Amino acid sequence: MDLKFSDREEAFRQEVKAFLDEAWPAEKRGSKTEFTRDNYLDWHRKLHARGWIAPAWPEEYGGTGWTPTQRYIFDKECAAADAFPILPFNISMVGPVIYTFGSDEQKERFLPPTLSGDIWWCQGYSEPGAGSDLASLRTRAVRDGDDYIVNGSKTWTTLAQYADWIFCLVRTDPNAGKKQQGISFLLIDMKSPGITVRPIITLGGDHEVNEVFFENVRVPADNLVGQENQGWTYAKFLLTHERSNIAGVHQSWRALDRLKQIAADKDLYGDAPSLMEDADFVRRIAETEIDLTALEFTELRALAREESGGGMGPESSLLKIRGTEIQQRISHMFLDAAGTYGLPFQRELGHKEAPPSNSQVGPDFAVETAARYFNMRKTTIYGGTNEIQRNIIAKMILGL
Amino acid sequence: MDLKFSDREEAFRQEVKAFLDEAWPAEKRGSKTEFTRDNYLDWHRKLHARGWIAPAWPEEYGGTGWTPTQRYIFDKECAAADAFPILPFNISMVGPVIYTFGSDEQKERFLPPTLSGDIWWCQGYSEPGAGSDLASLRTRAVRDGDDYIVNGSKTWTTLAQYADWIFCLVRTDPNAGKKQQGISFLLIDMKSPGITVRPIITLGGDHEVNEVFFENVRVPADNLVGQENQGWTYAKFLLTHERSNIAGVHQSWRALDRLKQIAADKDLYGDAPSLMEDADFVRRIAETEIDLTALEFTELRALAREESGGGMGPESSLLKIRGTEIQQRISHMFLDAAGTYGLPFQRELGHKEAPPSNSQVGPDFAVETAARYFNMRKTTIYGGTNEIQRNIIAKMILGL
Amino acid sequence: MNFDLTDEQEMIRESLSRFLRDRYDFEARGKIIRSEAGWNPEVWGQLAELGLMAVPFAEAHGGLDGGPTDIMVVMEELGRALVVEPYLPTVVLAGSILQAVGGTVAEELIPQIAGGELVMGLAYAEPRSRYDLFHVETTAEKTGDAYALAGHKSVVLAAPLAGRLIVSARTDGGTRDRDGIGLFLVDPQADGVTVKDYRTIDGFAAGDVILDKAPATLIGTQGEGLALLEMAVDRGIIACAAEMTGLAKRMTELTVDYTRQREQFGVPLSKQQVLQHTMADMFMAGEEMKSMAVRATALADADPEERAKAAAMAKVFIGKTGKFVGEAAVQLHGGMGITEEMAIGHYFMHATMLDTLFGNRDYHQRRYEMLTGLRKDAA
Amino acid sequence: MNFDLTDEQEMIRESLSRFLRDRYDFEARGKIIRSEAGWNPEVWGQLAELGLMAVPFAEAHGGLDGGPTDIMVVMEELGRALVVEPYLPTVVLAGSILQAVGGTVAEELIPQIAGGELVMGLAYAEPRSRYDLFHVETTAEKTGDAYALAGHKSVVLAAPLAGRLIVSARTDGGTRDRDGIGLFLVDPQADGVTVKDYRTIDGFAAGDVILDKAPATLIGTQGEGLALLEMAVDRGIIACAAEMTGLAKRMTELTVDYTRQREQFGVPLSKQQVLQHTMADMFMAGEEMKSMAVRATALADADPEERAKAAAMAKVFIGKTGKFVGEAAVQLHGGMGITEEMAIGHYFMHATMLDTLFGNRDYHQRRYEMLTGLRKDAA
Repeated sequence: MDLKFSDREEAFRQEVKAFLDEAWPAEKRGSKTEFTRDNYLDWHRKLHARGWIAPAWPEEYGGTGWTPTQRYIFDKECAAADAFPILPFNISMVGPVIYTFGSDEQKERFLPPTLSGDIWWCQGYSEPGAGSDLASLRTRAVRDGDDYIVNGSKTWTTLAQYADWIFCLVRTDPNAGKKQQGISFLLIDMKSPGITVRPIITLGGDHEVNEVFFENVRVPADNLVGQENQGWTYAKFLLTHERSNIAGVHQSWRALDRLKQIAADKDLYGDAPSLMEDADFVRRIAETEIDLTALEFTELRALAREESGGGMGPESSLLKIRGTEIQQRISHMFLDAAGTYGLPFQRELGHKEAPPSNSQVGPDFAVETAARYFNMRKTTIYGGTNEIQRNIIAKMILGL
Repeated sequence: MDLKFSDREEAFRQEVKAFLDEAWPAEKRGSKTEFTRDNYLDWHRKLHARGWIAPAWPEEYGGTGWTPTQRYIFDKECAAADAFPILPFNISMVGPVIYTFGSDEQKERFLPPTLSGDIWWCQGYSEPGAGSDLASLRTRAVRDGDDYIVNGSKTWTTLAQYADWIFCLVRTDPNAGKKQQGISFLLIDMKSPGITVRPIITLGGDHEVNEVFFENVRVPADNLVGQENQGWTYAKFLLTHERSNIAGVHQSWRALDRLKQIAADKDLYGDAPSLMEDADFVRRIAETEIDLTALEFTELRALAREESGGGMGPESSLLKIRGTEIQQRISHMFLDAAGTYGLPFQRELGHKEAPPSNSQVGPDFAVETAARYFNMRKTTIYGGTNEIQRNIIAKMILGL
Repeated sequence: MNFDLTDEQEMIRESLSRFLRDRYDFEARGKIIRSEAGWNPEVWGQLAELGLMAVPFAEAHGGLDGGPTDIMVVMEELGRALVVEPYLPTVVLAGSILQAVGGTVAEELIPQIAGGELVMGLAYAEPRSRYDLFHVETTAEKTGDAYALAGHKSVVLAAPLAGRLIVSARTDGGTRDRDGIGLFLVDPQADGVTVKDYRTIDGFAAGDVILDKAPATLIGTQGEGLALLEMAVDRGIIACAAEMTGLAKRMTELTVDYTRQREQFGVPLSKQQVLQHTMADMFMAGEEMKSMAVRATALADADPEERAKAAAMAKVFIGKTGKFVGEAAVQLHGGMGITEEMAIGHYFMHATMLDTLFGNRDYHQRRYEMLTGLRKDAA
Repeated sequence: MNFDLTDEQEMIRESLSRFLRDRYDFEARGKIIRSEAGWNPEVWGQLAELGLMAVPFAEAHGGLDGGPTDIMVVMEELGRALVVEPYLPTVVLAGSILQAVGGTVAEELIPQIAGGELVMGLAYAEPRSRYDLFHVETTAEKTGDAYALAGHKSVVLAAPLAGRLIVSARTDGGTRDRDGIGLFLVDPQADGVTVKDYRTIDGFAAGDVILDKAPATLIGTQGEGLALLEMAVDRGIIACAAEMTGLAKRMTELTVDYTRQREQFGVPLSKQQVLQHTMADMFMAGEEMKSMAVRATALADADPEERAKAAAMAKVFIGKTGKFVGEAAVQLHGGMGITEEMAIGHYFMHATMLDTLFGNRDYHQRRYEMLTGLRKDAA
């Protein structure tokens, strides 16, 4: 047992750091780069140019051939530099489905733009009213000559407003016995006539998710991935495929660092004692650091098992549960640090549901704290609620 | 709305205090009186002599006619004086069943010694392997002339080793449709041939509960309470009857007082800072005081509803859940206060299961802390686990 | 002991509850919080007609001679309906101070409040004061009988709607001295007053108030404003405890309803034992919160130390349990819980902000420890 | 990074695990803890034959040249079987000090430990020291080359069984000074030494040691004992983290088994979703505990500050999660869980005591805050 990084791993870390200093320099760090379509794509393309956009892919399709430990180091350094986390839709979701189950023609057509960012994918899984019961989907795709005609709707579609294409689960055989049967995996151009996108505004005013409606949308049958009615297999593959950084450990460490800086920033407190002189706040930080350390080493142990071929499996539920619990705790500490200045709504959101925002008050860091705390509630809901993750542990690991 | 005690209530409090100063004077307080059969009966008899042993009973059977608020005051003052809480078996359990469902002959025969303490009752409800599923009981009573012949066993029988009589649920009709049917309520003399008592030693070495075995025990049919096969009705009546002080609020306040004294006792710390100078310990005390205040006023509101005829009902589950959670927290704080001296086992228990205890070390208060913490785990298990109490709230109050 | 409401109190509760059901549903509220004004003066007038603004004031000032219990009844109902109209700053915060000060200022302003004509705000916080009421950097300079204020007041509820503000400012002493603080009446329309207005994230109109030689009138005794301020803020906290109770009970109802309707894997969510237990815990939290609100209300008129202890306790408790109930309610609503489209998220946001308002859980926990002597140090 | 055990370590685990399954089941253990002696020298000898006592020591002293990882493997297995034999005080606590000191004392004693012939104890706590290792009231007076100790040492594990004790005593400085503390070798049979022996509530032989002009030999450098003591206790803590992992995993297994067998209302308890989630949380706690044990083990040989931080962190974490797992296991066993008749209660008792041993959760949380500079004050 040896928990030190090897010389080779240490050299790799230096390589990553050097890349980040150039591609994501200091002036972009510290939440100074707003998340927009262009800013995100700029970063995506820099990683792509360096050949690092899809570390976990097989090398023949554009992967890096890194060990899980290298990926861990890469993720950690990127988080320490405040770089945008890579969105899962292209790299962890549709890409692996296409290179695993797609036709050669599909691989050739879709993989390069998926890697380069020329296609921005979004995910068409959830449907209104279905919640975590994904397989109960009702969006229909009916074969009509060389096309499918798609009718229905998808929801919680993250960043659909930016997307070029959507990968969808659709029902192609409504008469199949079990609800998991008769589902197909379809790639759909978002510019197809009959598609409309309705923004869903979340607490604090963010527009991150959408509902996507399909009304007689014509989709070439060439866009079917794999076999008709076998979509559930690919969907399950996708759900269990990429677990790297599922716990968000690196982002949480980085957030704690920022929180400690804020809590010690004398300018914010003047003659009053700073938050770092408040024993209760210090205790909360220390507890979180200790819990985060336990989580980090649990993830490292899981990565090591993966590296030695053991696979991750249902243990990933542990990482998801604990990771999201800690992210939520940290977002609450930020809110507490903002104090009264957590209350004002002063974000420029540019959509009609947002209440009027007229003035800028309080310290910069405080502006987003409440909205972020609200937004982080999603982490224990999306991707299978934490209740469902506990069901999985009980069933799959403990055999209950 | 007026939360002050009325002049009449204030006068009553003084009356109770005066009684306690005489019946349970200072030299008995502060855990200085060991719980033994004789010590307990001495206290029971003093209350009986004063006419205060059964405040909640109807006056015709020996009750005091107090309002719920008076009973609250009485309980609070008794706890503040460290007096033994009155055991439920005579006063809250079998007594009310007898005066509600018993024959005139049974009332005459049993109520006076039940009040006076001349009969010490124990409860024969739970059976091995049944847990909270009381109705699944298997102890049989078969009619034979003027007697029943009882065979079977009961468990978790508190202080059976002291008891003169046991009130038992027995199955008189094994062929009844539902398991709740065919059960009868029988009074059995513990001196009857065929009864044996096996001690159950709990964590920390206490002998508080027992298993009671019945082997062809002959019980006169006169000792059947109410109708044959209707016992479940009486059992349910008993379970929902007496809820006074179910939360143990007064005992918890008293325990917190003692804990604060200990934590501030300079003799225990010498040159080292006392526990009351430890911000984390202080925070835990303060949190518990605040939670206990919330519970106390929830109990007072429930008592007021009872007083105005609203009845307590399933809200008593709340009092049980929160009360036991707080009792357990306090017992853990005592253990933490004892520090290293929580470890030594140095109790004289006088039974063979106890490990050898050779030496007396550390402060007096520390001796019982670990055993008490272990023992308090029972509070969330006995009387319907806290899980079952939450089921009750979900079903009976929220209609889920 | 007696926990019963009087017939008059039951009447207030019923008429207010009926009015809000009819006129202040989720949709109506949505329009108000997205409007430029951020409140609905018509609703305000109707609430005044119901007698709401007059509740705690003396009959001589056009009031109904009510007490803390009446405020509790009102606040719990306002909480249930998530009302953003400025009742707390006007009637509870400013109203408590005016009533305590009495004299001509009370005679002039209370009838206007009671009649629904005047909205007020209490400007006590500052950018670096955190939750310490005694931390006052704003200065009050006396010239003749008049004062001129200079400083920056943070997050003043109702500031953009108010006809008058009560402002804490220092005539004497250092930034964090308990002495030397006065309370001043300021007209926000006057020269030297700038209101940087915004909406709070939970939908309330508020603003920062910048004072630059702003003309002001002293109310109460010079240098002794802190006691009044503490009283008003404790009253505000106690009112919030009742409001949080309303929020919590409504969140529990909404969650019970939602989980009964919503099926997953062919079964209503409400049949999952884990969710049942969470809802049982939500119910318990609501009941205990109510108990704390009742207790603090009963001590709202007690001596300052008892009142302060009761308020601190209640604030700790509603902060903790309000967070629990809000988070649980959102979690059980799943994705729908975090959209602006369902009421539950708005309850959750307001419950969260009520923890921050007047000082969060940690702050009042510390305050309780100091007030009870459990903690001796000043840190 | 590499979390793998070596083949030798896997072998130790397997042979120890097999031995304990065969020879140290619940019944066998029960006989030991109720015996007058409180341990089983025969078992001790067999464990020594397996090489257990030799694990961390140098080959020159008859050891196996193992390291902290080997100790981790051993302690986790000892935890799984709830072994009360004095491995921790002898091999980990005293062993660490002897190894670090080296010289003639190591040459004399380590071979005896490695051979299973010598049990030792470390006497560091005092009645008023709470968990502060530097709080030493016991004095050491020098006369010629010899020392005479006077004082009272609390709750010394294995004291009644030990052939030698290592005792902290002060040659210099005030009660709570970090300097002036020495470590001394004491023969508990000597004049001037009284061992007030007892059993800990979780079944371990221990005692208070009263020293009255007890003859003693200094080991290490006079006045610089604290660093050695801190090292040994941190090693002890790290060993306990592994032991707690063994306890937690075993408690989870026992609870899973019990709830699957036990029916209530006609259904196995294991089918109740609320209990399933509790067991999922127990599983997670065990996994995370293991991670903390692994991490602390990897830092057991690091510089004192890193080692101390890792030990403090691990102790906080196993204190918190061990309490959770123990309480949950008992709760899910229902009434049976709190009797002495089932193993689960004994695991719970030992898990509870491991939180107290070497300092509880609050203490090490504070220590972590000080070591990391999060907290500046000394309070």
